[in-house]
Amino acid sequence: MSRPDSFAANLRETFRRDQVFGPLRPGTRPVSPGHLDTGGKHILYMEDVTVSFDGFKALNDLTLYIEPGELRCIIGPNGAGKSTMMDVITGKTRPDTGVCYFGQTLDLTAMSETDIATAGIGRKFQKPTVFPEHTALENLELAMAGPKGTWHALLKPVTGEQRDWMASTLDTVGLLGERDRLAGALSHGQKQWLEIAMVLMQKPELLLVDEPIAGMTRQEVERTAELLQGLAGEHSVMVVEHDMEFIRSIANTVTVLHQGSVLAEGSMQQVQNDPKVIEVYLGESSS
Amino acid sequence: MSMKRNLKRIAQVGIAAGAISYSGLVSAANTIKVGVLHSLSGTMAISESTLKDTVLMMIEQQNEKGGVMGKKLEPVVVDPASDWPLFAEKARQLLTQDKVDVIFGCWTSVSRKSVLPVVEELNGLLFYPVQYEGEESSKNVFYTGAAPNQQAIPAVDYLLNDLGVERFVLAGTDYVYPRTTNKILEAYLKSKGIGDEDIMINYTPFGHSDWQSIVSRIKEFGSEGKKTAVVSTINGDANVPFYKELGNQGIDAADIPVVAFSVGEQELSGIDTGPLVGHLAAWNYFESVYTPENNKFIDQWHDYIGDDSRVTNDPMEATYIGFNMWVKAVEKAKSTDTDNVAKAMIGIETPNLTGGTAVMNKNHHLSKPVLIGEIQDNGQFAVVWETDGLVAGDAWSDYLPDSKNLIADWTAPINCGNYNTKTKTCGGQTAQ
Amino acid sequence: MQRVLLIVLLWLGATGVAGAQAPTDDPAAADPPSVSDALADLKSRDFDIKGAAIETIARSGHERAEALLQALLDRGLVHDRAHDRIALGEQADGGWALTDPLTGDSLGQVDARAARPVIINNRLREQIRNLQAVAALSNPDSGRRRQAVQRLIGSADPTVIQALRERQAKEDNTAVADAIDTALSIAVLRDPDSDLHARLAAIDAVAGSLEPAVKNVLRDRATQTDAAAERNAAEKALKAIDARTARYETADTIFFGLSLGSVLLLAAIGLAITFGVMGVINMAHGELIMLGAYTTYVVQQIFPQGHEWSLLIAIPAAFLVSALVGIVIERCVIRFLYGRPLETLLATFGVSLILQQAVRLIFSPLNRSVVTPDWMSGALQINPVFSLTYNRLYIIFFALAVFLTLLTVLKKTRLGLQVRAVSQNRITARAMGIRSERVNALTFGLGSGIAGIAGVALAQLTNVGPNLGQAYIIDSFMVVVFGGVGNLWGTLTAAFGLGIANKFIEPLAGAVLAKIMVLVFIILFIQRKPRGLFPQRGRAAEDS
Amino acid sequence: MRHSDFKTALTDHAAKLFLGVLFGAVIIVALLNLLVPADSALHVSSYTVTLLGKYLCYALLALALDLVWGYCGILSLGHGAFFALGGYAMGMYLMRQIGDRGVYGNPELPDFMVFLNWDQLPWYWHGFDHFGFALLMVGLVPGVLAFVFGWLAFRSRVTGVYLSIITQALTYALMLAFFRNELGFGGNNGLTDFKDILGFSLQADGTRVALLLASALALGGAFVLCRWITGTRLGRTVMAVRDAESRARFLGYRTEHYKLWVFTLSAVLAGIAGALYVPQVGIINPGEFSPLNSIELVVWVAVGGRATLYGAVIGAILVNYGKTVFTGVMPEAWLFALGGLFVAVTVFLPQGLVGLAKNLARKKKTEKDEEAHHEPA
Repeated sequence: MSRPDSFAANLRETFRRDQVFGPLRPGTRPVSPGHLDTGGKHILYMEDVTVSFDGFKALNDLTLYIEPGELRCIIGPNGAGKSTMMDVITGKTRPDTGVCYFGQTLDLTAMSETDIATAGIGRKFQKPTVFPEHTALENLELAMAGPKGTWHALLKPVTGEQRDWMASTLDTVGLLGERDRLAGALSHGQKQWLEIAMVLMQKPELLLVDEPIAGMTRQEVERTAELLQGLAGEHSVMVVEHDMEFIRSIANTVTVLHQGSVLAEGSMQQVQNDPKVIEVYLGESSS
Repeated sequence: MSMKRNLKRIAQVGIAAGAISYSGLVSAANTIKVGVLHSLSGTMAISESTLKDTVLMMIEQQNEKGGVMGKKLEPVVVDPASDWPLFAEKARQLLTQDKVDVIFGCWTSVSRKSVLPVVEELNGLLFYPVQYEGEESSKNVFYTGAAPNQQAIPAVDYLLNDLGVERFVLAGTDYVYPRTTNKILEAYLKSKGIGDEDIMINYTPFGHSDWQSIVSRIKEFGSEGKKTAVVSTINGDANVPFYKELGNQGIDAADIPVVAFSVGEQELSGIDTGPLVGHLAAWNYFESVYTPENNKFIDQWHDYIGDDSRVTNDPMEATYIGFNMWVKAVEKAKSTDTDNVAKAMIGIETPNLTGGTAVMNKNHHLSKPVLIGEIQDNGQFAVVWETDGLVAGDAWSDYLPDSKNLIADWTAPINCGNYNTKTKTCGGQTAQ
Repeated sequence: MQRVLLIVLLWLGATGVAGAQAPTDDPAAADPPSVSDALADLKSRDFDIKGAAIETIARSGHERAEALLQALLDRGLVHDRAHDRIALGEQADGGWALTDPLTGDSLGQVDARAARPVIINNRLREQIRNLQAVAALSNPDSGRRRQAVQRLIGSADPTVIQALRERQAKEDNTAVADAIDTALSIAVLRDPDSDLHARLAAIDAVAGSLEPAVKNVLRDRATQTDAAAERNAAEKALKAIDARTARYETADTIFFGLSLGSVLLLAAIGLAITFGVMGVINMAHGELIMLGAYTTYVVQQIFPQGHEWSLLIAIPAAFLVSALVGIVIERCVIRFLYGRPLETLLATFGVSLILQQAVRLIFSPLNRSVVTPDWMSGALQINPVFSLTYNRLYIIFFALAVFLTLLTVLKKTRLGLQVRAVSQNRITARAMGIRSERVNALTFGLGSGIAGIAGVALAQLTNVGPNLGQAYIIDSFMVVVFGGVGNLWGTLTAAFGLGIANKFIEPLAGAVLAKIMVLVFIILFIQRKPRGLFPQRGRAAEDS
Repeated sequence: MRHSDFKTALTDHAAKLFLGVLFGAVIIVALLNLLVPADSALHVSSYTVTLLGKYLCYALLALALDLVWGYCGILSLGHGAFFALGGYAMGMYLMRQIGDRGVYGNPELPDFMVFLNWDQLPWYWHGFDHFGFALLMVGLVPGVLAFVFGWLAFRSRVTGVYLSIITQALTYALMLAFFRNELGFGGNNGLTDFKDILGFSLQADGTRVALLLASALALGGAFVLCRWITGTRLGRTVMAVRDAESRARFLGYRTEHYKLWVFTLSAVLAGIAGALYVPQVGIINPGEFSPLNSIELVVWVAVGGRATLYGAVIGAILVNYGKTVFTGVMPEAWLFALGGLFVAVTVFLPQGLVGLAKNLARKKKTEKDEEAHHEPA
């Protein structure tokens, strides 16, 4: 139920919208990964990005750069803006102000989720989202990089090497045995793996991994760590995680977010000794 | 219907739809089957279910009198559910599965139009008991309701001559009956020297419920000095809100009378008529008409339906006349065969309920008296005017350019539903 | 009107002939016919003879004359067939209790069909009313006098004009006096051989009036007169009148829009609760409205004499009935379907079919007549061209009242708090010990009950029949979706917005096109803002 | 994972069974109607033939809805509109075939135009005297409408209930529009009194049977087509969109294109169903646009079972057969039965009859297995 005062706000918001019948305007053209220009020092540029929901600032002048091939860990208490940041990068949320570039050329704030995904950014959600009514293998098939048009999907069967590729990917995440089980029937941990595998199938330049080890056993955690480190180098990887142990085991650079902006950045050592961080994290670190 | 009958019919229809004919079984039964094709559900149930009861009542009485030609009448009731394609389907079922000898049914024009090809193809017999737009005459259909010249024209004459009306609002629901009627009236009014600026035509959708703007426009139209009347062909459900709005905006019958062709006792039974006293309707029958036949009919109806508050109306009389004529015709033809009965029908006379006799003409339309009644505060009409003699139903209007040369005559030598008196040819339908 | 008086005058001129015409031909034909003869004439089928008879009764000065005319209007004057006489008839236990029209002593009881009311038609009705109006000119009550004059304005009948003149002389009430002036000025303008000065004065006198009669006579003068001065005066006056009329017409349209909007609001607001707050697509909403309407009817049947106040009982009754049915629906069907809005749509549609058919079986498919109480019928006459119909007026206020009540319920009461909590987040709410089961049932009951109340209002405007609900369900959904699901203010804005828009388009495009245009507009609008005018963030929105 | 092509879609077990039953039944009926003399107990009346034809058209319509609802999760409450548009396109052709055999004998104009004083054929009626053109329109008109509507809706991510409600508004608006006589489609009476199609009289048994066969072919063809599509990656993607749309987007799918593709195809199928329906029932009028029809259609699919294709067909035929029987036997009870069906199916049989059957079968199987286990012991 809305309050009378928000009524006025609503009214303003209604008429502020500039684009009448937005759908009628041509959207941004899809960009094939080839067009990604990683010539610069960084692959991802976020500068002075601000996002606010009804006054609350989820991101506050956030500035962050990711280098090609690096493995970056993002930590921060709940509500620090970690997920919102990923939403901005993947085009789910539009920033109020600030720029967000992928490579030198691609302005993410102007692209749709689809375009961003095609451009080479893969995302694994905090809550594992796979296609429950499809088998593990089919999930990978759907995720596989390549043309995503309707006619192509209708007329082009999967080729042999694509099959092998899927098989090997399933193998890397240890789900080869489950290839024909419905994804909905997999365990939580397995779903996490499956989703990572799907993201891999996208052949992304940049992986956003949101809390990958939630609900995983010790061994699984270790394998995840290996996997992520293995990925770094050819891909850039950005991992959001609570688990300090895990972070310590994989991280070389760590960024601490607090109240929507970068609190500290550096090696695990530096960060942990940073007084501001300690202050914020008092009691938090245990969790 | 008794459970036993239900089961029987389940079996029959089930088998029928299950695609195995059982024609042998049916024709064995030594009864005359009467099909009743009126909607018992859906929007038209309001009007049509009453006619179903009327037919059943007539059948019951006839059977008490010993049936027809010594055979009992057996009603076959189906529900086309106010769904027009379903009318055609059910008509086909009645004629091919149940092998009925005659069908009493339909209310709306579209339902009749939907059934028409079926009865013609299967050479059935349909009695259609509702006032309609004319422009039709089929070998297989008998129209016992009023044609436009038995309702609209006399009503307008009354407005012109007795009330001295000089301005007309033709308000109707947007479907074929009002369209045609209004076209006929427009032509007629022009022929009487009414100018374009004095005729306002307005159409509204079915079940229109918000009449504020239209009524206020009518009010304005009527306030410009000349005596004004509204000729309403507004259909069914839309009438209640229309009349309520009239009442509330204080349009008094004495200032702007409304004469309606689709509002009878039954429609009024759904309205608080206090504010409507003096508004008019034109029909061939009113419940308030004081004749022995009518009193008897009303009493029988109340007994049959077990509710003294149920009113009678014009389509019921039309059904009554049609049924009696069919009985007479069958006895005259000594057979229920469609062609013989149809032949016998022409010229048949039966008493109507308003004290005269109805005659079936060569064009399959009736000759009936035309009455104009004013709404009273008890939901009845008081007759304020009636034609001296009978008016013969006119299948093809003389006021429409395309049909003024057409006549219908189902006797030799013409034997045609739309015979062009100019070219001396029988057009359309029967040309195949 | 004119023709009536013509007849009357002719008849007065040749009483003898008329007497001879009269069915009872008595030797005393030469004298002016007595009231009893006139009464006898009423048996005739010929309305001219009846008209003459009425004139006679009115002029007879008989002490019961007024009463007789009134009885004639009220169908209280009957023709007793058995004794072939006219008598005063009271409908009493299935028959007529007759009394003598002149003496008033009882003539005993006859059965319903033995006596028929004397039939009069519009012409006679108008004639009687005018006669009564002339009589009422000397009524002590100034209000009655004014009505009488209003009625007589525009009449060209010399006797009437005469009566008005006489009255004008001794009239002390200014309002009445002004009305009489207008009437007489019109008479002057109508009178072919009145002189120019008198006419100019008359035009000057009526210039301010919005009476249609004034407008018409001015138009006639403007076209017919050959005196330039008069033409100009008339045209000037006409312009002024038209300008004012135009303004009032806009006001009219807005009122119509508000009234349509209030109906939409009433129909949609219950849905805004069940759909908006609970995310349940209740296709049976229309039938809950219908139940409310039928409750109104039943209540009126229970209190046959209480039309004036039975509505006040109907409102809570309708609320309870619909609310109970709503709760039953929630308990038996919907609670299995939470989080599956599309399934609730199908199931409740089934429920709506069942409810309709049930009503058909219980009340028959025929429409039921709901009597409008006097205080709700008629219109608030602000001036001759602008009036607000009472029923619409009350319904606008009623709708707003319901809206505000609901708002306070949701804001202030414990239930409201819980409802909002559940609507925000079911799980957390349950964790906080809110029994969401109970809250759901009550919320749904609340929404349904309001639908019932809407039914009470609609029963005053439209058919009370099995199809009542269907007519409103789609519009209701449009309003809720357009306004923004789960946002009562949105619903309010949407309802009145669409209502007024509709009423402004209607005169240009016609009723059907107007409706279509509004629908298409909504469809396009939803494309642009899928969450409606005032989007709501929260569970209801996420679910759908 | 199989990527089915037409061959597999035609030859796999379910398809064989379905097509076998369908054509078997239709051909038997056809023969019994044409060859067996009318007085024989085995004769099938033309009433039954048209009835069956009608059922098949409804089945095709249901199939079309199942494609969007069952596989793509779009609950369209406006599919009746596409059905009706296809019907009108065919109706217009049939009207043109009447020629000068109308009651007014006007060679140029249909009767309703004559008595509405139209002096010439409106432009959009031109071309409909050619069967080919009419057929083209049968697919094109619903297709284009669906495409435009879907493009707008899916681009701006109108989903779930909102989509259902505006599809309902769409068909409602169309109904009001077609009721208007000015529109030139015969207003409330619609188009009727058809004489013949391609020169064959619509009243001849032969024509009826031919139309029945045509309906069967259309249904069978559509069934195979849908099975093929749902078997391909397209089909899997569409289902993925149904289950987790945003996930699909983050994988780089333009989900709106997939929805639009399926929605349009479904609309075309609905149009074809309408086109076959009209010559068999002999009338098309705005009533077909009524939102109630569209909702009833949804229930056919729900009863049969979503996302199974043949479930939709079974549902459509069963419900309509029930309707025929009930409205003949105890009309008062029909709405109760239908309403009850709505509730019962949605609450107790979310998977529909097919789902029920599957569960029973599974139970049986498990029981068997257990027995099998016990025996050796």
